[in-house]
Order: sequence, then structure tokens, then C-alpha cells
Amino acid sequence: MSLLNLNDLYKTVILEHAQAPHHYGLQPDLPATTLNNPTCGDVLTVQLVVTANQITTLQFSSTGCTISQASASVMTDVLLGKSVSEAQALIAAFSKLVMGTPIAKHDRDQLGDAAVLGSVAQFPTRIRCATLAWHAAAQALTEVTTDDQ
Amino acid sequence: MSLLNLNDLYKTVILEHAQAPHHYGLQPDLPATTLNNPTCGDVLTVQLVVTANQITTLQFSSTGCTISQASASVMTDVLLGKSVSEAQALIAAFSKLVMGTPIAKHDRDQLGDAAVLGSVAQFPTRIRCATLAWHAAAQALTEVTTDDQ
Amino acid sequence: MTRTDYRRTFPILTTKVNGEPLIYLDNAATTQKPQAVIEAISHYYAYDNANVHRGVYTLAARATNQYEAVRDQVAAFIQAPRRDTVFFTRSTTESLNWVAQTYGEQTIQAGDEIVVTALEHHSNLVPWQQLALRKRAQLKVIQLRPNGELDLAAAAEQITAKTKIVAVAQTSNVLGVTTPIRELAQLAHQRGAVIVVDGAQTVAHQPVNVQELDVDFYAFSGHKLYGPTGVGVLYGKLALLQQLTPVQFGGEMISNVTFERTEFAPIPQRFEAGTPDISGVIGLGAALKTIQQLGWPAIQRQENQLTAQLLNGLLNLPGVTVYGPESVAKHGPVVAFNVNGVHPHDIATGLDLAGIEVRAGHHCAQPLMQTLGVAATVRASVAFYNTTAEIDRFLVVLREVKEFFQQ
Amino acid sequence: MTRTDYRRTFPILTTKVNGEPLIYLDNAATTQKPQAVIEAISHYYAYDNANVHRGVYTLAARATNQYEAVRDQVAAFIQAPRRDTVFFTRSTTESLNWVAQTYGEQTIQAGDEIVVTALEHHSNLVPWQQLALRKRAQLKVIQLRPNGELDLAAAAEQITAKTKIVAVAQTSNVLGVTTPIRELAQLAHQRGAVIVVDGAQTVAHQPVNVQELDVDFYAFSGHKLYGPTGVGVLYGKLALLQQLTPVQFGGEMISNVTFERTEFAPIPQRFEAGTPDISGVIGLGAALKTIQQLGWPAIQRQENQLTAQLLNGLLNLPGVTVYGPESVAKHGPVVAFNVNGVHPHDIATGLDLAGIEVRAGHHCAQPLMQTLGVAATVRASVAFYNTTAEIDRFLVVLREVKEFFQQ
Ligand SMILES: Cc1ncc(COP(=O)(O)O)c(C=O)c1O
Ligand SMILES: Cc1ncc(COP(=O)(O)O)c(C=O)c1O
Repeated sequence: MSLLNLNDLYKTVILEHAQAPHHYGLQPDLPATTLNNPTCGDVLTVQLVVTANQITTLQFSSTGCTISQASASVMTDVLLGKSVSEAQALIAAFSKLVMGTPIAKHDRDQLGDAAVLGSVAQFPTRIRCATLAWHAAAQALTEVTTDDQ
Repeated sequence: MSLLNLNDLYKTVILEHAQAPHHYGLQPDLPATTLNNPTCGDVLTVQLVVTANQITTLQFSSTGCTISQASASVMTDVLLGKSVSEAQALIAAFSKLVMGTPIAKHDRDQLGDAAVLGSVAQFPTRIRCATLAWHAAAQALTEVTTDDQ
Repeated sequence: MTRTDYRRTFPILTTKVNGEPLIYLDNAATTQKPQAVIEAISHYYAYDNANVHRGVYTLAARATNQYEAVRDQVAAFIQAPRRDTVFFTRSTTESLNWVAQTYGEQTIQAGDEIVVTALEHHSNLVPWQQLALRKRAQLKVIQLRPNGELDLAAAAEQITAKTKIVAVAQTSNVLGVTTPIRELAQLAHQRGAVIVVDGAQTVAHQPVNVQELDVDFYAFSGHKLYGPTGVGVLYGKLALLQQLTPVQFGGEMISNVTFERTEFAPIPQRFEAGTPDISGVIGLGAALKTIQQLGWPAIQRQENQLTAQLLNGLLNLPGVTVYGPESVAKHGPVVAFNVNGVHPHDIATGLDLAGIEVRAGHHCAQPLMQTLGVAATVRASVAFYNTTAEIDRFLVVLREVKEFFQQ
Repeated sequence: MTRTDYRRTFPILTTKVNGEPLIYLDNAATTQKPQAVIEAISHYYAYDNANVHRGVYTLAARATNQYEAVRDQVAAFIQAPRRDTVFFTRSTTESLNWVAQTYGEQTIQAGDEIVVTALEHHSNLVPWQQLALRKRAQLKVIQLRPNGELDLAAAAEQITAKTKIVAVAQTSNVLGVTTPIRELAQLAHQRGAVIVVDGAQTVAHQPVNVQELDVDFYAFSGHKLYGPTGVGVLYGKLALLQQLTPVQFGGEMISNVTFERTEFAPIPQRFEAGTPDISGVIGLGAALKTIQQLGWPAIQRQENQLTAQLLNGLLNLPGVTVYGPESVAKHGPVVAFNVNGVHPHDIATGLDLAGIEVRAGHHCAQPLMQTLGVAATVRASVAFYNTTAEIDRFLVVLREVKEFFQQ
């Protein structure tokens, strides 16, 4: 094996996010959304607060692989400060990206570090790892949005 | 197809027995043993009386194919007048015969017309048709024998 | 490729039986398999074999993708609204039993009615009969018209407000008649019942649209559809499937397990406990592709022609009784008959000696035999790969066999 | 033929994955298939395909004889006393569920106990758990010793006069440990319980004698035994099978049917409703023949050597935790481990890029993971066709992957 192959998937930025994830840790007093990945038993929880239609708090905690940890970390970076509809659009764009579907340049730019996870498309069994946090955020968004109304 | 093949299985003596079976018909006042062939739904009933260890009555009735009708007919010819143990030995010999296992010359002689049914061995799916009556007789024998004791 | 080219891709059809070229006319029992199906299975084992839904490695992904792609194919084949409304079983028999064990078990109470028809295969009769016995419910039977067609007026009488389940075959495996599923579905739904359809004898011979038919459950087998043994399908309406609990547990049908309790996975995984027949499913995918490539018009044109030839040939043979409708328009590719005074077994053996394979027996429809007043029948059933020359030969040999026994 | 010759008859073992020669180390999930098995299936479809138990014609007889001959092979393989004490299911999972649905359903009452062990696969846990919940019975768990071995003293405590069923795997699919089935059977019988054994991970790796073990039910899968998917086996003691009623109805499992009632066929037909996986059964026959030809001594010698190499290699890698016993003598050919600080998925992906296929996850044994205090593990499992060179390469690449992530 050439370790180059490993580098294809596990780019430095991914390893860095996984080793020192951003916005990691939960607050006891905030509502939380938990999803799990039945294949590996991984569990991921996000907490998300929307104030005046803007994501003002977004943090997570998880037991999971490098891909899921890194993906959760970059997700918090990307979505924090976004409006609900911007966030929803970016979540959809990220899903496409990791499925290998081309996305608009504008979305790609907005995704920032997360765009690096596009390499997951070549590893179909790992797509679920990459999308877990984003699915959790999407679900949390519907919950807070519903609460607002 | 050559009809010669059909003649191999359906020898003249078999056709004759099937068309005019011997000892056909039941008596309302005698105990009866009924077996069925689940594949085709055929039903065969025998009545068997043992007096002083000898088969004194043996008759049958059935809805069935040529092979099962002919086999029942020759069976009554062969077993009538035999002792219980002779009959049991002949039933066992007949079973072997139609399975294609060699049998003793003495048994073969005793089987008479029934020996012709040895050709069934080449038609594995029809063996059950040939043995149905003999199985019914064997079962009836255990029932009357038990009654005697 | 033409229909004749497709016939050539079925290796068994070029073999001999008892020294004579095989003429296979027991397609209602199981169909033969094209090279494409045989190769799909071999290829899977030679290149892609791994367990599904479990591994993160490449082979496992390949196996899982191929397996799940067939679910999409099956959903498209019967026009199911969503891929997760179909799941894989062993057979039609298992699919129908599953509905009885889940929906039936949960729904039926003492005094309820389950309605079947007089033409059902044991697989769509005994599960309901046993359920009715267990629950002290009543099993009711829709009788047939003298020509074997289902009597819709009788159906309207039998299906009442007490009816909870109507279970019916779309095509009879004995009489070849097709039942009016849309109308029965409407009747059932008007009375608040669900309709469970046994499509075992239908799916290989005509396009099926479960949404247009508006059926609640639809069952069929791969092996009667040019696919391998070991794989069946059950379609169910989304809302029904979602409310049902599994009957088998273990493997990948869970989402979380502790010693105390289990959370089940979403449908369809929830209903596929343990390692499924992966190669069977992949083989079924190849079979569906063959049907799609050949196309319904070519299949139906040939089958209609063969059925007409078979039916008319038998009707014109003196001393032969044909069961079911005499009109080709009302006939699926199955014809049951008897030669007067000759037992069906003897006819089948006579034909077999000429390489012609037909069924003799009760065809797993004993109550229908009782209705017809016979113990057994002969049955010839065709598929698109049969030829008019084969039917000609069948009719010639049948006449010879008949004369042999009636001599 | 030598073991190496046999290896060459597995076509997939000469393929590449991700550009590297395939090193298949997920044999506990499913084994690869020799050419003999692939060809048995192809040959059946190309020459002998017909439905079983139904036709009187030649093809049907051939199919039925081949199918039933495998029943004899299976009975001999596990030393069952009679051919009719084994029947075919889809899988281990179905076999175990079947026992729960028949014997379990008929026997278990509120307050009874069902005893399992802490190492069970979901397929031998969830069916009993759900049965216990349905019946308000108690599910009890025999715990393991720290090295993963079953604690017989704990078993003697858990199995009481209230225990009706003891369900246990003979070999763990995670820890590789083998449980003392004979002793457990004795304990169970002394207390008046039956023992149900999950042999999924055992039958490919050591001879099994169900009479000597004195087990009441024994379940396994063809696909973990070099055979096809879609076929499983259940053995049951004669007296038990004879008293059980079927759970699926239809097809050839009947002896007489009217609309009102059904008489079931004798065992084993009674329990094989509908068209079975005929080609799967015939493929299993070919697999059993391969095992017999190669012989247990050759298989066990190689698997013991590979297991020792694997286990010692992993134990000697710093930063690696191995679960289960550290002694090869106590080890089946399955080793579960973790690389400290690296998620099992990442390890499996790293190995996969080098063509090495191992499992990462909970291995359908979530409660055992909870006992081990981990969410998931990596698992490498060998079969007789694996080589020492493959294990060497696995250990080398594992070290590289480990360093990559721990850099
Ligand atoms: C109408 C009908 N229903 C059900 C079945 C049962 O199919 P299977 O044996 O594949 O379960 C058959 C075929 O035997 C059939 O013809
Ligand atoms: C110990 C054990 N039991 C049961 C099973 C289930 O086997 P299957 O998926 O073939 O039903 C497995 C394999 O996954 C196993 O390892």
C-alpha cells in the first residue's frame, strides 16, 4: 500500500479537525439532537440555537471515526452565523458534494474546509460517517424552527 | 418418442391388471386401512382379514394411476393365502424390487406378476405409486396382528 | 436481440431428456434461467462476494450496492412508489405468511372475516385458514363461475363490513384465469379491508402496477420470473409497513440492542433479518433486466400465441377435458386438462418419455380440485421461450399417449 | 489435492481490490466460495432445474434427488441420527427465530426463564429477548470471565429449575472463544431445560457431533461454510420436531387441505413451506464435499497456525488492545482488537486501501460491546485458504496505518 492513498481521504486538514475539533462539548441546559450510525454504533449529539433567524450556537460531542469527527467540526465552523435557510442550503450542498454530485462554485466556497471532505465520495462506505453531523444539524434545525413558530 | 419406451413401464400385464383389477371393492362391515399419495391426491383403501395366521381376505379400492391400480391388484393375488410372516417378507421383497435392489430368486418367483413391476425402478418418481398398496397392506397387517393378540 | 435469440441464452433448453430434446412446459412451477442470471451469480461469487450492510471495506460496499440496486429494480418493476416499500423474502409463500403473521396477527379478532377465493394456491389459503382458526375468525370463500372466472357479484356478497383481509391470486396456477384485482381492491377498501395479492403466476407474464391496482400487499417469487430460487418479494403500502413489527430478529434489522430491549431499524432493513440470499437477489436483478430488454410486447405476443395453440389444440382433442375458460382472451399461459379415463400421472410419464415435462397432480390447490370434482389434473404452462413447434409436438405426443392408454 | 490447491479453486482469492491483491480476513461475516460451489449452482440451472417434490417427470426427479441428497450430507456432517431431523431455512438467523417461534412460543410462560450468554450475536439474543417480553418471562445472561471465556460456575447459577431454554453460541463471532456446549447441555437438561446452539461460527472450523454434544437444537448458515447465501440449517431432536407445528404454511408442507382444515406432512417437509432455495441447497452440498475432501486435520492445522500468528502479532504490537483470551488454545479463528486512539472504521479503511478486508463495527453483538466497554472493534477472521504471508502483510500494513493515524 502506498500511504498516498490514505492521504487522499485523510487530508491534513481533516486529521487536524479530528484531533482538535472545534466547538466540541455540550451544555447541560440546551436541547440536544442525537443521531447514531448503526453500523459502528457511533453516537453524535449536536446543540443548536437560532436567534433572530441566525445560528448563534452550534456545538457537538461524539464518539466516532476521524471522518465523522472532522466533518462535525468543519460543520460547526461553516454553519455558525448562517441564517436558517442558508444553513439548509449548505447542508444540502454538502450532501451532494460527498455523494460525488457537482455543486455550484458559490456553495463550494461557502463550505470552506468542508469542501475537502468531497474526497469521501470515492469511499462509499464512509459517506454515512461524513454526513452524520450534518443530518443531525438538519434535524436540530427543523426542531428549533418548529419551536419558534 | 417411441412407444416402446411406454411399453417398458406399462407392460401388457400391468395394463390388464389396471383395467380389470382383481379383488376390487370394499365390504362395509370390515375394518379398512387408507393411505394417500400427497403428490397426486390419490387415495387407496385395503381391507385385510387374518384367520389362523393366514390372510383370508384382501381387497382394495382406489382412485389412482395405472401403476398404483395394477400394483394393488397383483398385491392381492400375491398375498392372499399367505401367512403373516410370509406376507411381510414379500412386502419387503417387493419394496426392494421397485427400488432396483436385487432380490432372491425364491422371492421373485413368489411375487409372480408383481415382479413385472420391477421396471418401475427406472422411473423414480413413480415408485411411490407402486408401493402405496403394499404399504397399506403392511399397515393393515400390523393392525390385525395387534388385534389378534 | 430477438425473442429467438433470448431463447438461446437459456442453456437447459438445448439439453435432452430421456434421449429427446427437452420441451419444458412446467413454467408455472418454476421457470428456466438465462445465462445472464447464471452468470450474475457466478460473477458475484468470483468477484464481489461479501456480506451486505456490514463492512466498510470495498468488497462489502460492492456487494451492498449491487444488492440494494436490485431493490430499486424491483420497485420500478412493479411500480412501487418508493424503494423502501419492497423487501426480500425467500418466496411468495414466505411473503404471504409474513403478512398473515404481522398484519393478520395484529388486526384479526374473533368474529372478523378473512376472504379468499376458490382458486387459491395452498400458500395463499393455509396461512389465512390457520390465522382464522387461531383467532376464531371466519374464513370465507368467493366461488367461481362455471368457466373458472371469479364471480364479482359473489365477491361483493362475501366481502362485508366484518371483512378485514381479502387474499387473492391475480392469476390462477391451475385454471390460468386472471382475477379483477382493481375491482376487488375497491370492494375491499369500501368495506374497510386490506387486499393481499398473490402475484406468483402474474409477474412473469404481464406488467404489474401496484399503485394503479391499489393493492395493500403484493407477493411474488424470483424463481417463477427467470430468477434464482431462494428469493421472493413483498411489497406493502408505506403506512402499513411502517406500523408493523418484525417476525424475525437478528443481524442488521436493529438500530440499537441492549440485553433489555431492541430498537428496530427503519423499513425495509427492519424486515430483512440475518444474511439475506445475496446472490439470489443479484440473480433476480439480472432476470428483471432480461425481461426489460426483451420487453412486454414480445413476451406477451408469443405467450398469447402459444396459449391459443395449446388451448385450442386441447379443446379439439376428443376425450380431453379442459378446465377453466375456453377463451384465450381470458387465459394466462397455463392450461389444466385431463384425458378421460387416464390418470394424470400416466399422461405425465408418457410425455416425459418424449422429453416433454408437464405437471400432474393437485398443483397445491386441493380445494380447487375438490371444486372441479377431480383428484388431480395434467397442467401445461408456457413461457416466452417456448415455440409453436414445441406445442405441436406436445399435441402429437399427447395423442399417442392417449391412444396407448385407451387402446 | 493439497490445501494450497484448494485455495486456488476460490476464484475471488486471485482478484485485486484497490489495485492490491485481495487479502480476505472477514471470514466470520461470510466465507468465499470455491469453484465447485459456483459450478454446482451453474450446472443445476443449466441441466437440472425444476421445482422439487412436485413433478413426476425426469427433471423434477433429478432436482428432488439432488436436493434430498444434501439433506443426507448435512445429517452426516453434524452426525444427526436421522435425515429427517434436519431441515433447510434461509440462515442461522431464521433457524434460531424458528425455534423461538415454535418451541419457545409453545413452552414459555410468564415467570419462566430464558438464559443466554453475554457473547451472543443479535440473532441469538433478540429472538429470545422479544419472546421473553411477549410472554413476561425473564431473560437472564451468563456473564464472561475477564478473558472472555464463559464462566461455567456463573452458568450453573443462572440456569435454574425455572429455566426452560438455554440459548448459546458455540463460538463467539467477536472474541473467538468456544463455549463448553456439552457441559451446558448437561446443566440445562438437569434443570429440565432445552439447549439451543448457534453454530454459525463453528461448523466451518471443527467437526460437530450433535448427538455427542446432546443438544436439542443446532443452527448454522451455508454461507459461512463456503456455501451459497440463502440456505441455513436447523437440526432438532426427533421428539421435539415431531411435537412442533409449523410457522409457515403452503406448498408441499401439507398432506391434505380443505377450506376448513389442513393436515401437515411429516417432518422434515412440514417445516419447508414453499419453494426452497434449491440451488442454494445444492451449492451447500458441494461445499460440504469440499470440506470432506480437504479434511478436518488440514483445515484445523492451517487455521490454528494462522490464528496463532494473528493473535501473537497483534499482542506484540504496542498500542493495540486485543479482546478475548490471549491463549491460542482457547481461540477460534477470529480476533477482535482496537488500536488505541484510532477509530475501527479508520483502521478498516486504511487496510482496505491495501486490499485487506476486515470488519469494523459492533459485529451484531452490541451488548457484548457494552460489556467490553467499547463502541466498536476491528475484527480479523481467517479461513483455511488464508496464508501466513497474508497475515504477515496484514500486520505490516496495520502498523503503517496505525502510525499514519498516530503521527
Ligand atoms: C399462485 C401461486 N401462489 C403461490 C405459489 C408459491 O410460490 P413459492 O413456492 O415460490 O413460494 C405458487 C407456486 O407454486 C403459485 O402458483
Ligand atoms: C455467532 C453468529 N450467530 C448468528 C449469525 C447470523 O448468521 P446469518 O446472518 O447467516 O443468519 C452470525 C453471523 O453473522 C454469527 O456470527
